[in-house]
Amino acid sequence: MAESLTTVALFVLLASAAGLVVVLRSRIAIERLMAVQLLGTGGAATLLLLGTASAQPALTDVALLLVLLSAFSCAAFTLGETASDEPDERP
Amino acid sequence: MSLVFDIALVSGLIALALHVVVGRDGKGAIVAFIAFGLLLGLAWVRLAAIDVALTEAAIGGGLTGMLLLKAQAHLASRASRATPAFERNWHVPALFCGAVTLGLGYAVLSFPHPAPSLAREAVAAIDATGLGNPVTAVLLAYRAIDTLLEKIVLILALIGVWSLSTDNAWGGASYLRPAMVPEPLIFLARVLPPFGVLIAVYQVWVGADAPGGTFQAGTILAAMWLLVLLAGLRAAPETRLPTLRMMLAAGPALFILVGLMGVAVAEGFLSYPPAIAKPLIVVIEVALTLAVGGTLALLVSGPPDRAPKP
Amino acid sequence: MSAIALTSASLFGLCGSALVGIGLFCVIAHPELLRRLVGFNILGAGIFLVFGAVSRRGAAMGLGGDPVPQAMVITGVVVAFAATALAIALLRRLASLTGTATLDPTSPEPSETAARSEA
Amino acid sequence: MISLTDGFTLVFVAAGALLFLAGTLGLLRFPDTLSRLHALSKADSLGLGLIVIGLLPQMPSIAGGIKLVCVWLLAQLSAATASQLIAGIAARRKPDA
Repeated sequence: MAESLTTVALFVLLASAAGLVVVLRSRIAIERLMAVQLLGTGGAATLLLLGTASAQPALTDVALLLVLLSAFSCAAFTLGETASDEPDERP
Repeated sequence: MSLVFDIALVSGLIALALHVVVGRDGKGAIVAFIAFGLLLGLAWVRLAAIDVALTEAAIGGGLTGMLLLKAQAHLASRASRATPAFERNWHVPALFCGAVTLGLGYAVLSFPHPAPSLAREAVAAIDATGLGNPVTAVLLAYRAIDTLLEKIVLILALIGVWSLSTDNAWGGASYLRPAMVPEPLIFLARVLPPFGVLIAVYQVWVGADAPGGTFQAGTILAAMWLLVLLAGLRAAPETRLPTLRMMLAAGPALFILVGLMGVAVAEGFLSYPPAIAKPLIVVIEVALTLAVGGTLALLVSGPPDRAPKP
Repeated sequence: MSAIALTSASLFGLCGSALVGIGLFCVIAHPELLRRLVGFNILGAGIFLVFGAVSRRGAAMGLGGDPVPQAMVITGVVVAFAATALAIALLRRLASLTGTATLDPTSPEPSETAARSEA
Repeated sequence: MISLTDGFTLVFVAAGALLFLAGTLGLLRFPDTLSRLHALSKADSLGLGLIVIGLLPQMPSIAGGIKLVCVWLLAQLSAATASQLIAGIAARRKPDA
């Protein structure tokens, strides 16, 4: 059971990593912010799976923190959004 | 299977770090760094250091990211926009850094073979502190002097940041609210802080016996406060307020007071009388959490940039 | 089991040394000062990971790792944050005084910059 | 022989993991920012929810289960508002693109 949960955790991590590559390579500045949200949710799912696989309930706390702070970082991104007139599309 | 997992994690970390270095756009690099911090939290979990994972996720994935984004927004509006390229002879530092990496990697691979460990000693003495989490015991009992000095470093850094304000803004407040606050941000700033405060209290509470503790809780409190300031729901306090300064100093001051009390009734500075060791540690933890939260939030807000109201 | 734990610890130790190299390169060579600060944080993360490998190898007494390096890393993370905050305040002051956030004395034309980064 | 609870867990957890993959595919395939955002936040939230449901029977205590549900609720809240924020910025930028 532990082994299969770890496998699923690896799968979720890889799926999130693939999404991360797509998002970070995007030419649109705002799409890169999705990386934070992606890792917040994907990381939380990975942590919950790992925590159950290794019977460490404290990992749930890390997952909680990850979700909380990814929301915070998304909010922090609005700083300077109105001030900067950075072009959206880069050639 | 778990080794495959670790390899995936490590390659993700290195790829993100490379992206930060070679990425052309500054904001994208900072977002990649935030993602790096979140992923690093996972790496610390794999190293069975959950206390560190909590701290790293909170600081690396949260507060440092906000600090950098804020600086980026400020610089982008002021400094020249053109990003200069790397120096032509970037190969020399690259070779040097490669050599450093190789040397360090060699050192990692040739660590001594029964690994030295203080885990035995840390566990053997833990009953005297009444705590269940050895990391908290190290931080607040065995090596309390480190934690005390670290608090003082935080205060010194804050004094340094404040001193960089202009003359007429000294003692004023720093301005965090963006020119236009989107509606969802206000919603988030209303709804998230109660959860955050709850999680922070929980972290302090479980920190005695399970992973968690003052730094993590203080960081969460700082993040929540910054969220409220960011949405403009509350104004940032003026830095000349005596109550604010006293609150920041209260944590370390209480710590020093307890330490001096140790000289009188126990074996020396910062040694706790065994009978009341645990209550003392809990009191210090609560005071430190508030002081850490306040200091970190003010460090992120930066030097005051508005003149104090007369 | 111990063999796997050992390999995993050295893997993260090696990752830490790679991050030290990457961060150091960014600190030395990157023209943008803000990016150098990000590099400084990556460098710190690498050093902490090497500590983490040391801690993991010291697992004993039913603990997942040696608590002493872990406590040092927690202290270090917070101090690194304080240093970053101070450096950023300095950088912002520099930028508002001089209008530049780079150490490039010549300050090349934007078109030339673009051409050089394309190359 | 897998017990019934373990089978339940595996089915739900695997479904959740597949949704994470679906979210990534959506990022790859969808043409514009808003639909990619939609793919990401919807699929990932649902994936996390399924994983939480799948892990619930494995929890040793009720408190652990409650904490698990709390993670999901918080993720719902933050994903929803963060998507709104991102979408708002994207929509405001559209005219000058």
